[in-house]
Amino acid sequence: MIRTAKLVARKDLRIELRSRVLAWQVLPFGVMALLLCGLALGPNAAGRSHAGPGLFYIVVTLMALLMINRSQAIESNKGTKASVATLGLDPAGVFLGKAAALTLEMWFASGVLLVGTVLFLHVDRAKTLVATPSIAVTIAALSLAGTLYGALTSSQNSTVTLLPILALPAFAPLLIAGERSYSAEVYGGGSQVWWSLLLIALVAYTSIGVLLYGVMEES
Amino acid sequence: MIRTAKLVARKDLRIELRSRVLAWQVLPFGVMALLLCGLALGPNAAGRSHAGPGLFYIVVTLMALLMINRSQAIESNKGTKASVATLGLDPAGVFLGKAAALTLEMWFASGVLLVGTVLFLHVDRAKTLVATPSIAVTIAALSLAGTLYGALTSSQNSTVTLLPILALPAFAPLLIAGERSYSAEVYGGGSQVWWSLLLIALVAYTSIGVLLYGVMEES
Amino acid sequence: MRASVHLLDAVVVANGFPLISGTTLTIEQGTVNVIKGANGAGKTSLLQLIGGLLPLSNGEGNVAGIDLSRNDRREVRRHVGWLGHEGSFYEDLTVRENLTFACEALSINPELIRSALERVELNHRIDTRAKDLSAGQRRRVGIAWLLLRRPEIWLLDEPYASVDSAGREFLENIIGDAAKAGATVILSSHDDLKLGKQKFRTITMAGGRVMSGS
Amino acid sequence: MRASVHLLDAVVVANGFPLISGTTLTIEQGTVNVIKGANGAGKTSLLQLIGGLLPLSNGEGNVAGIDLSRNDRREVRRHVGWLGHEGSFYEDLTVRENLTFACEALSINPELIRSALERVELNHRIDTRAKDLSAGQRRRVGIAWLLLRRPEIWLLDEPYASVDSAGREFLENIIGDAAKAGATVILSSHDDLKLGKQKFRTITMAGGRVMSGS
Amino acid sequence: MMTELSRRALGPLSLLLLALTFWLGYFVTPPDQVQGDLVRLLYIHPAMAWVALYVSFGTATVASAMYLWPRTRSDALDRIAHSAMEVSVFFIALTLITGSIWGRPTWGVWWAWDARLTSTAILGVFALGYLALRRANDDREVRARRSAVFAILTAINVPIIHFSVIWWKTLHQGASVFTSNRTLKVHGSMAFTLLLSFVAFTLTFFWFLRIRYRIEVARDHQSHRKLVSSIEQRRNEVPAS
Ligand code: HEM
Ligand SMILES: Nc1ncnc2c1ncn2[C@@H]1O[C@H](COP(=O)(O)OP(=O)(O)OP(=O)(O)O)[C@@H](O)[C@H]1O
Ligand SMILES: Nc1ncnc2c1ncn2[C@@H]1O[C@H](COP(=O)(O)OP(=O)(O)OP(=O)(O)O)[C@@H](O)[C@H]1O
Ligand SMILES: [Mg+2]
Ligand SMILES: [Mg+2]
Repeated sequence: MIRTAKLVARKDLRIELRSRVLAWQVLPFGVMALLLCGLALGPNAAGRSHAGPGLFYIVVTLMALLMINRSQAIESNKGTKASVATLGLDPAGVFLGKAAALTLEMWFASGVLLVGTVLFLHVDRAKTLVATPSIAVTIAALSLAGTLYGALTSSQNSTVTLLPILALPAFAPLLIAGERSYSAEVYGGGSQVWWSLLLIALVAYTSIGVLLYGVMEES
Repeated sequence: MIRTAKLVARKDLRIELRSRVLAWQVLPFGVMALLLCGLALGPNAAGRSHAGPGLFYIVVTLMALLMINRSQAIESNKGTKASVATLGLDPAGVFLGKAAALTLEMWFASGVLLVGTVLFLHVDRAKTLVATPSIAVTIAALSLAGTLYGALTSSQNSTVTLLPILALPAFAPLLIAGERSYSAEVYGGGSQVWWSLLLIALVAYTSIGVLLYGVMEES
Repeated sequence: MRASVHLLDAVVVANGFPLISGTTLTIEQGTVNVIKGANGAGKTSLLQLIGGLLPLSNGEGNVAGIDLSRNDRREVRRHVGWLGHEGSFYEDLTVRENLTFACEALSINPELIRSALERVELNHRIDTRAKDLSAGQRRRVGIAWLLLRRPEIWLLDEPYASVDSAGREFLENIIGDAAKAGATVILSSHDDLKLGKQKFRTITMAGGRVMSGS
Repeated sequence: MRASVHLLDAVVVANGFPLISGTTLTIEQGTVNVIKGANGAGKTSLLQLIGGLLPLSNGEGNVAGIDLSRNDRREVRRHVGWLGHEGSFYEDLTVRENLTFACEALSINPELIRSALERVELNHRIDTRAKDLSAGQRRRVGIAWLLLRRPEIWLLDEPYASVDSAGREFLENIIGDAAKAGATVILSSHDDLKLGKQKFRTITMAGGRVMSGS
Repeated sequence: MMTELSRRALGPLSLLLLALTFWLGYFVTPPDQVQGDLVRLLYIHPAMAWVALYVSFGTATVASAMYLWPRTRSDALDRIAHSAMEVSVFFIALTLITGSIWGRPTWGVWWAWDARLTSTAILGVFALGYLALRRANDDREVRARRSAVFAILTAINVPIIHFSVIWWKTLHQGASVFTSNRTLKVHGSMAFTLLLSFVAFTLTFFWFLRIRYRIEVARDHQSHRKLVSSIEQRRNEVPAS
């Protein structure tokens, strides 16, 4: 399982490095979306309100949706599907590998986005630094869940549009937990419950993925 | 030109009716995203603040991005491209047709979304009704611009991720104008300047599209 | 006879790779031409160049009287019919809807669709979406469209691949008819063709250029 | 001889259309089998059913000792090698990277890749991305992979289409070698095959079922 | 001869004027009563912004429009547009950085939702988008056409964005906490230095543009040489039978 996971993760990261979709397309989109959200809130509210963490997570979600799409698009070519299917890869390994690659990519992306959040939305820098563990865990959970939902929706052509509706309800609690614990670091408040929620989600999605990814993969 | 436009628009709408991507996938996503944005703002703030119009437009933008992708994905199949190319369709007509189909679809979608905005975000119903002309014009401008940017990014596989970064900066002023004039109807304020900005954008995008769509289409 | 295609030292480059590496070729109107060559020799690329589907990087080209280097590729495309590997038109539309769309685009009477489909023996799948067709059926839709369109220049990329023996037979007839009606047919193939009594010229390619055209 | 494939009244339905309409077939291990039939007869579907790429809707099926109706399709896939129309593996990776990935997945020594590519005469394009290959070159990558993989059951969907004459020759040799080594080869084709001295059985399909298998 | 001379002089002259600007800015002009030495940013920031937005976007737009016009189409114009956009990204980054450095002590924050700042950022994304679009297209001609169209689209967007952001700002109820008083009293040596900085940075822009353009030409030459040899190689591919 671990061997397969490594193999798949390496392959996904290599394809990403080759195509630079994250660096050149998704990341600038994220920064832009952050600016837009600031715009939508109105010029004054954006800076003053405590919306920073929330907006950060909205944008992370949007970027995650794009990256999940990309992660599944790699696999969904008709010829690719058939030939990879006959490799008989361990589905649990595939799941872990794809989720790991996605997590790494999203960590990188959200690192850049955090800088944007601190600069544009005036969230405290030092406190944001303290919040990074919770952010990292939230993003790992999002990536795990996203990989699962990505596989669910990876039929032929409808991925792009079907994914969001399925994934968003599942993302919602993660987003709330992530946002709450980030906000708690920055503006005060308890974050214990949110941490436990995140960890439970992490464990739950990992085990569900390991157990059930194979069932979904069946074309 | 008009004949081609009609033909293309009819074809796009028929494919949409056949696949129901809008009704079953994009629309639920929009409603879902509206709820999420409400959540991110915090349970009480969403209702009280004046964020309704802004959130409405953020969600409209996201849906527009998905629909533009879809509109281009229809054309970007390798075999489709070659065989449609040999039809020698008038590019200006293709542009107008695709933009018209997209506008109709987005009008429908934003109609549903407006109901959601009124219900979930407590924006005044009657005043929203008064704002519909400005919303309709904004969405037409978004669709025209989106069709152009969609064609720009319709290479092989990178559409999904390249489109947002190219289109969002151009959408930004339209969104501001739309949001401001909607807000002006609901919360008071002048909307004349915004109207003129929207109309200028509408004319500018239409003429650029008619003139330059052919240049981009060249594969 | 009027030259339908004329290339002079034509070069086509994609990603820095020379698909066509400087080739000279003249094809006369109303002839049938079969391009042969090893895999990767550049047959598909040559057809795409002639059809205005690939840009000329260097050299000169003239198709149906239109200069390829002057970027009039859209103009060229109006004169050619294309049958490629990947099937034609829109995957989500049915065979009938696809052909109707194409007919309306070129002001062809849509009532001819039925008879064209009959000729390629696909009438029973007329209401099937293109994506549900089998490999050979996709080809047949493409052929039906060529029948309706009657282009000046027919570009067929391995038309015989995936087509069954009955299909090959009527394809031969169709090609013969087209040539007789004055159209120029250029096709690539790995098979030894027996185009009936139809005379044809064999063009051999290797390394991105035409080696001989006897 | 052990039966490698056994189908009994097998039915496969997609979108309400019966791709396979109840067919019975036994294929023995170590044989070469050529499926023939008109376009839309169900050849591709039959191969996909045997390879575990399509689910059995009705009837019974057993491939390499594994029951198809018990949803062990992943198990089946481990035993088959597939060569389809659409090329193999990842379009953004090079030929070498693709084959390395596949080799590592199945713990095959990646150093064999070079010699496999040599056999299919594709060494000069080893660092080309899969999406830039020509139609025949894609096929060759797929064949190289089968050579590396040495599966128990070879499923080849029109392997001769788009392959040049040199390619057809080595393909024949490869198929012969595989059969000799005990593998079962099932291929579909519209061409009249001359598989050298290799004995083969012709299976004729029509209307989604096997008509005769002499 | 004259053009040759001006070509050679461009680099040294830009450096000289830059040095002069810095010297005047640092040592000659007086510090401000309110802003102190921070005011010295006045001699680099506005000029950088001017170059980043107007000079480079202007150059790229004109070059792109001329590329699209069939009569004036040439690869050189495509290269100029590309180079100008790349240099623009560099200057936009500098503008944002110097602006932020200025903003931190004067406004207390690195970034404010001010009209000009917002529009600068949006234009920065446009420039990045332009470069991303170029990367996404392999085919030379398609790339040139598409990026030219994109540059034109950007050009019509510049005024739209400009006005929308200004109106957005001014029409919004409530005064911004971050409003800065940008009307500095400028006279004497300061005015001269300010003017000089504009000239210096504009020249620097064209100097950079030329360097960038020549790199691009060299790259094209190199790829042309490579192409010639790969054509040769391809022609000698012999059928293996
Ligand atoms: C990240 C922050 C900033 C950005 C993106 C930015 C951007 C710009 C831009 C685009 C211009 C226009 C150049 C022109 O119209 O010629 C400009 C001019 C100028 N900026 Fe900034 N700026 C920033 C921060 C600041 C700060 C903090 C100050 C001083 C308190 C400042 C003072 C000026 C002045 C004095 C000018 C020239 C006069 C004028 O046109 O108003 N800027 N800046
Ligand atoms: N998803 C689907 N939905 C409906 N019908 C389908 C679907 N897939 C295939 N078919 C139909 O099933 C029939 C068999 O298809 P199949 O691809 O197996 O034929 P084939 O024998 O391989 O033909 P060819 O020689 O053209 O490749 C065809 O008539 C095709 O139209
Ligand atoms: N986009 C591309 N980038 C780089 N190389 C390419 C690209 N497209 C094709 N090639 C290469 O160009 C050569 C010619 O391709 P082409 O498709 O014209 O060959 P062909 O003669 O049609 O071959 P086949 O018989 O296999 O169909 C091949 O070696 C292929 O690898
Ligand atoms: Mg080919
Ligand atoms: Mg088939």
